Amino acid sequence: MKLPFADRSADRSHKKAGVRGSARFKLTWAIWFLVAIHAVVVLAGFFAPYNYETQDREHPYAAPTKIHFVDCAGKFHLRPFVYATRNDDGSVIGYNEDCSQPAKVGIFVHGDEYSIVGVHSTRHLFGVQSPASIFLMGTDGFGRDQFSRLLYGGQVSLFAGFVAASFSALVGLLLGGIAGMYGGRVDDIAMRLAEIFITVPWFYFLIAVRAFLPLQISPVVAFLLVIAVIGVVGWGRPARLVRGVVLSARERNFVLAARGFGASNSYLLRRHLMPLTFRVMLTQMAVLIPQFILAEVILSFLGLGVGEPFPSWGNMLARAQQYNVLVSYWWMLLPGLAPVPVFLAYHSLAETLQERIKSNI
Amino acid sequence: MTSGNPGFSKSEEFLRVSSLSMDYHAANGDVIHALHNVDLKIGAGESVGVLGESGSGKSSLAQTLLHLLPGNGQIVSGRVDYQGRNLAKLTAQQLRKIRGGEIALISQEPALALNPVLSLGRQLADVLKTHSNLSHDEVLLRCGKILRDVGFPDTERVMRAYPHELSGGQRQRVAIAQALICGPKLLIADEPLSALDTATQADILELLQNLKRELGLAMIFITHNAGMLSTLADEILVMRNGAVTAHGSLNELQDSADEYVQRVLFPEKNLLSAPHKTSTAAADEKSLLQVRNLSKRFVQRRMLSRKKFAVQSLEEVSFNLKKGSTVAVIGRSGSGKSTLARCIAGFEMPDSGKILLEGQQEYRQRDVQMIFQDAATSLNPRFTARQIIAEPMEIARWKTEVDRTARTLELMEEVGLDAAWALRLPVEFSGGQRQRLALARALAAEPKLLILDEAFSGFDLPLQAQMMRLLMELQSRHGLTYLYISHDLNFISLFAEEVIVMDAGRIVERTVPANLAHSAVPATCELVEASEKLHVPGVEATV
Amino acid sequence: MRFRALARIVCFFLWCVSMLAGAQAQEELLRTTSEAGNRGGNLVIAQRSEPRTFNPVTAVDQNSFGVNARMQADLIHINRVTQKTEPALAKSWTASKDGTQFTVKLRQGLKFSDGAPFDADDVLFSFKVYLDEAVHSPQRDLLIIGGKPMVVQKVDEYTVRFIFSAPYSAAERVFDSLAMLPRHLLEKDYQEGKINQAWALNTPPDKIAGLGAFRLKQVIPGERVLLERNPNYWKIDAKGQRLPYLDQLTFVVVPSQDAQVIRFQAGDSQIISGLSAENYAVLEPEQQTRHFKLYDAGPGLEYNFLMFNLNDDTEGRLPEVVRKQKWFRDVRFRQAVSAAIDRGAIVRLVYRNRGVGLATHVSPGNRAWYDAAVAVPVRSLDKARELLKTAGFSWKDGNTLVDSSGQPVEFTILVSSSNTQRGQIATLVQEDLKAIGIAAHVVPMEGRSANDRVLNSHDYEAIVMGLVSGDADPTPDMNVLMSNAQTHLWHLNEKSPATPWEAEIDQLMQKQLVTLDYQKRKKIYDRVQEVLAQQLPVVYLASPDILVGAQEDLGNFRPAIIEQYTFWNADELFWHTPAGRH
Amino acid sequence: MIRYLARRIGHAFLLLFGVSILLFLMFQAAPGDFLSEIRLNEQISPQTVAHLRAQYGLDQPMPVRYWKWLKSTAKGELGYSFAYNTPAAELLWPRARNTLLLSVPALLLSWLIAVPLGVLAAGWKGNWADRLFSGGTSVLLALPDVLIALLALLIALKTGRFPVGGMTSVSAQDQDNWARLRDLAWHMVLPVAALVIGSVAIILRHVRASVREVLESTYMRAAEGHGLSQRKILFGYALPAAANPLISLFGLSVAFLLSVSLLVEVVMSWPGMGPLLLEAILARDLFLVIGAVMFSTLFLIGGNLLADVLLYVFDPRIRRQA
Repeated sequence: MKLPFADRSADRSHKKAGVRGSARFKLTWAIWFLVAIHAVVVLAGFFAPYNYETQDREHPYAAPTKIHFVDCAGKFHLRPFVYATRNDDGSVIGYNEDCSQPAKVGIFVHGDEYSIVGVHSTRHLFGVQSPASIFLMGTDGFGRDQFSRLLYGGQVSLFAGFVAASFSALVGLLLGGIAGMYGGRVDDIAMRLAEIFITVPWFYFLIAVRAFLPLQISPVVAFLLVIAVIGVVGWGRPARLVRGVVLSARERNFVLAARGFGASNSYLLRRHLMPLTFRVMLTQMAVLIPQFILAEVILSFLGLGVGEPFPSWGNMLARAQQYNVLVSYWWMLLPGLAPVPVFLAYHSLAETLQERIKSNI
Repeated sequence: MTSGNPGFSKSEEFLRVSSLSMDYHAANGDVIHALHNVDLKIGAGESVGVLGESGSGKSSLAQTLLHLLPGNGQIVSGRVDYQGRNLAKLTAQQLRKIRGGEIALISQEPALALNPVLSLGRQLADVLKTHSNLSHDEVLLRCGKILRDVGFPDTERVMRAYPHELSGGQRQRVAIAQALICGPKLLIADEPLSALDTATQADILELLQNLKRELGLAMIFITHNAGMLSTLADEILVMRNGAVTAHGSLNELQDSADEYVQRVLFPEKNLLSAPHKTSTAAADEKSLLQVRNLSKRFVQRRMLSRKKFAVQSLEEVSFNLKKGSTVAVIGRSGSGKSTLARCIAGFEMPDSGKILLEGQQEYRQRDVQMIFQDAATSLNPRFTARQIIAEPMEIARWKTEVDRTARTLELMEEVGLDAAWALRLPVEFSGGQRQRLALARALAAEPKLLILDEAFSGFDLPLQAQMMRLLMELQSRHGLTYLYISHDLNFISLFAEEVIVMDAGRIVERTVPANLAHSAVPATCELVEASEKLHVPGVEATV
Repeated sequence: MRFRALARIVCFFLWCVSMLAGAQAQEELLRTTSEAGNRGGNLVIAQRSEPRTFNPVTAVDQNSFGVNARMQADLIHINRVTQKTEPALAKSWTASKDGTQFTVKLRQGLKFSDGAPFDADDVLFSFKVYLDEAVHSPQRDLLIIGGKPMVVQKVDEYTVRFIFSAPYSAAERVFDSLAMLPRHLLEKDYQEGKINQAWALNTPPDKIAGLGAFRLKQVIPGERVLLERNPNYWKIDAKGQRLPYLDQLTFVVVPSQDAQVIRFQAGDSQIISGLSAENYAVLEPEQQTRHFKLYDAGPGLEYNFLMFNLNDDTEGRLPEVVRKQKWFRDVRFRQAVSAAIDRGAIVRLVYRNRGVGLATHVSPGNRAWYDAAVAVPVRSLDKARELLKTAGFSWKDGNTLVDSSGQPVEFTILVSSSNTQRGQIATLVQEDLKAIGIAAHVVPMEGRSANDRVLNSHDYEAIVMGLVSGDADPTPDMNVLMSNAQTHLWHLNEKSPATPWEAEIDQLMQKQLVTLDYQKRKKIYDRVQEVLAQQLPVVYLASPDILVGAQEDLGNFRPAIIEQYTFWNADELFWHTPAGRH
Repeated sequence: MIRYLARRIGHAFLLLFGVSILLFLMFQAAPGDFLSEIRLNEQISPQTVAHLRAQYGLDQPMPVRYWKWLKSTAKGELGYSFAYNTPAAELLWPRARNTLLLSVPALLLSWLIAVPLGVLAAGWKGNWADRLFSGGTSVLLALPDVLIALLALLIALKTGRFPVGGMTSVSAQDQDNWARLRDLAWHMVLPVAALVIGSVAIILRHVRASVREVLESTYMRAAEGHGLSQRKILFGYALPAAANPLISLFGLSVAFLLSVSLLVEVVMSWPGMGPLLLEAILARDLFLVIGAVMFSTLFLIGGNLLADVLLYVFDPRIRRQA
């Protein structure tokens, strides 16, 4: 498993850069957007009209439901509504609206049961009465609502990106910190090891890990473990970065000064060097998270992603990457757009953080 | 320049700044008024000195004149007219014609003003090519000439060289050549000497004086050292907090009653009134520090090469330091004085020789504290002032948290910092205040010896004087011992009672400051001569 | 009968040839009955990967088989469409009354593609190689009948006798796809013990020869393999033209299934097989505009099933599995699961109605042996609940199935992540089982890891799997159905039949092996299917149709449900118009 | 210089050694082996499988197999592929060549696009073009490589102007060299484009960041003060100064591009190492996998060495030290 490189060294910088007011705005925007998106995803049960595994076997590959204001008779309604659809022509897919069965789009309606941190509820932000259904982004081959799955899928994908990035960052921080601090042979060994870890394709390893996990654990947990493993073995790049920062920080005068007060190595690591790398690592995280979200797509393509029936952005997109889906059901590609705003937010977060580091040093 | 306003042809007054105000927008949303209603007029061949403490808006003025503001700067009001044309109204294209072509700028740090990866010849030629359409050969010819003018005998070599291969002074010469190569009518020199060592400063100053005389340049010379302006400036502007507080010739200003003007003109006055410690120094003749035959050489291995070569840094250095005294170690950069300091402070292991503190070879490292040149890098940017000062006590596990905080506040008061600022981060302090913080931290370790490693060389003279005064006060109060390392002689006679001159890793002279001027040792003479050229106070006072 | 008719044609032909060729060694050619076509042209076939080897002795994968079978010929061949045997290199054969002796007459005067003559010595050599234990040819297992290797004797230059240690009902079918090797090229390698390394991809084409319709022309590694017509091929058409029609056969490597479809659409490859129903639906509307035709050859021999782990955990490593086997071993539980599964939905959603639900492993595609009397179960939750109730299960908290000891019924369904369709089946099964209160969890796993669990560690609870019958004959299925068989997947290493019905199946399968009469055999096999549908050692689910396509210009294109679905009769394929001959 | 080279080669060997050992260990850990697929074939007996296993050496302990592999590698074979029964190196050479044929132009093209565009973008700070740039690169980064390759194929199919995958046409092989070269180039267009689209965004962002950092430095302000034109400042002054980290990135991008090309090759049926490696991984064809990884590691090392040489050429600070 190779991940795109992330070697922006943030430690090179000379002067306080003119950080503009807009940077602050960008940062606030990015953070709020990310908070909002994570909130929606965590509360997916409420925002999604259906459960992620509810199959509507009469409606596989249904296109996004049309939301009407004008009915078949040409009358205008203030409140939006949808028509129930039927498969008339005997082919497996291809639906017609049934003008005799309108259903108003309701707010705070009852539907599938869900639970958010132990609280059970059946109330959804919006929905329609059966037999009509509302599929904002159409359905997949099992007739499952893509929009609902997208929201639930975010739980896996965003979390996975975060978990993997944290693990990489953490291990990288530790090993890179030690390498930078002690230098010499330790440094040499750690960096050679990092090189090896960067080079090896982790596919086998992931297969092995996945295969060794007990069957009984849920696919989501299993997947998160796999992702964590990727994170752990992905320590090479962050470690190199941290090492660089520590190496240069070790020569900084305030570290020297602390030595002058008789500080021990561990004190220096704990009080001066690690906090210094912390922010660099934070930036690195903002760079890594999107990469790991994307890595999940590749994993799903290779069949190592999160298992059915659980949705993730990766496995939804992996499905849309099949030729027949791509040419026949354009709405299956919609989940592919979901990461874009998230990426944008993370990227601007990383960028502004980077600038802050520069202006602070 | 035919596109100017034909109605306006007062050629004599070719640069006019009228009530110029400029703001910076800081990242945290604050607005800083960097310039406030500045007026300035320069006629052809005239030169104006701009004098002021750091932060008084001198450099902002230089940048604003050429419309070279950083992204967060903004001209609020006023205008700059160059030969009757409002610079703000010019297109980017026209502005570029003026920059470098007619108004040239020499900026502060020569090391950073040249592109590190391009050859000097190219950087020089590019400026000329931009502003003229000379043939390649002519360009080379002109480059060679200007390099000779700024004092390079071997122009060929310089043209091929890269910035890192030259010394700081040489780089500044190239930067000057770059500014002059197009034959500008006005030269703006923004603290062109502050980052150089004294001897080089003197050289460059002489060069500028010659150029001014020979080329008849108009010049705006920005500095904090009034001594330099005596020969260079026809008129002096004194700036404070972005505004002009006084202007006139040097003589006129000397008689000014304004306390600020006096301070920037005669910073040494601050020291003359400092408390003296003769009593304590005399009382204790005991040696605090003994340095015996100290040698240290650095072995370097260059990348891509197997050759090793040694750089001799210290050779057989021996001296004693009396308790409660202040000894200055001076020398050009590279003379080994910093290595000496680092060896004593315990940051480097000497190859041979002994360092004894109170007769002990195994002294505690914390008994010798060092104040670094750049306070910004010696303070952890993420610590608050309180954390910074408390750190030595914390490491030593000195008493309780409460005691430590109390002591911290005490120390802050002692070095002249408001204890209310205890929770601020280093970035929120000015350069001088940061150095005070570093001082407070060093005092917290209760050192026996304090090494000041070029501790004030980045500061303007009034501030240097202020810091020295503080140190003298502390010394008289606590009987501290100072080892003051410096490349210049500023205020040395007022501050130190003994001077050690180093050159090429050896001590070449040891004397009292008063005798420096009569020294026969070449290295000493060079330093003294340079100081005299710069009219540095302190030395002047001894002569 | 058919055989006689063929023999007559051959005799007639022999006569013709002998008249023409005079005293020359008479070539006994085979005259085909299919439409006579035009010579010339090239046919491009896309494959997932290049052949691994040109060596028929070591080849194990379909990509190698597909190419090698075009260059090699067998004694007796199974017609992929009729699923019956027909003469190939063997002109005729006779079986002894007891079915243990089999005498084959070879066509005379045939030549390998390099011009060397073919006779009984080549046949003897080939069987020596295949049967040699040191060679480990995968084909060897087929040639062991009644526990002993067959004995091959040369009767004369063109007659060979095969002796089995026991009567063998499917004897003729054994010879299918068993390439007859050129002794003159391979004997040296064989004697030096290097037969396995012979005929690799980098072997020069002139060192490789066979009796097939084509011979090797060029290999471009990773890209394509080119075959050219074999001038010495032993078939002629009704008009007396020597086959094959095509000048060249090109196998291009297209690793991704989707890319194969796109290639076919673009006309870059001219036949496509193994289409998924979804890709079929994509191609369908373009048949007119892009001038190709799609075929639904009907259900193939692949059968997908839900299998419970019934292995004996002798070492006590898998307590969890053992606990759940209390359910799995109960036939009523398996029947209830079977009744709860909506096979119609699988066929509709996964196969887009291009497939069939199954009651047993025999799909309707196996025309000779499918027992239509065994009904495919229709989903009935009531029946499922009924069965579970009688087996002592009950429901708790509304809809959670619990066993007699109050444990909730919950298990994992393993599925290979490399097969999308099986993954989809598993998802549907999971949802279906939820309706009767069973919490099934799908665990996708990389193919070989999943296999490893089934075959070696036995650490799984249930799995959705698929197997492909090797032939339309019951005999190969013995390896799966016999309780002591090696591929008796749900209960490996079963020492003796654990239940009476298993004993019955063992007995029936043994019986069909030695019964030579088709009707009697069919009756026996019908009974096997009845028992399987009743006892459900595994829950049979569905069989996909074999979906293929070809340029409409291609003549004699007759897709089959046995492997190489589309180009098994490459020797007869031809281009109707010169435009098609690229 | 010699010492430096020797050290680099030493590191390279260490790297190859470490990678191969790790792969062996992982292979050992992953359940199933090359023969477990055959085991499902109902017509092949377990005895035969056992024999084959012995023949392939799969029954031997790992250290023995590793030692054998080392010996085979010393002979330049890199072990025998189970599936192909030939030395892995023989299979890999032509594939490696094809992969390079694809990734080298893609690498150059990516940089040729990314450098000017990234430098320009560095000058755009804060305006709409800058926002468009950020958005555009984020979209590109979010696009999975497989999707890009599939879309490229779809374009080829719909327009009919480009070949839908493969490296050469069947019809071109009998033509003269010139026609064959044209045919090859024509086949390269789409895969190279897919690779470029897949990799250019990340390079762009790095170029922009590096140049932007340099633009804030004093010497850039000074260059501006000398009245140099915007173009000269960006390309003549900022770019060379920002080159150092970018050149290191250039070395790294070799590895990145190789991993992208793996999937693109599979989808576009390019006969490179990608399809072979994927097939070998899934088939547990150990030596083929190790061989392929060794090759790509070599490319990676090559890329880094190239970066070192470029640094030496472009950065006077390093050059003069030598």
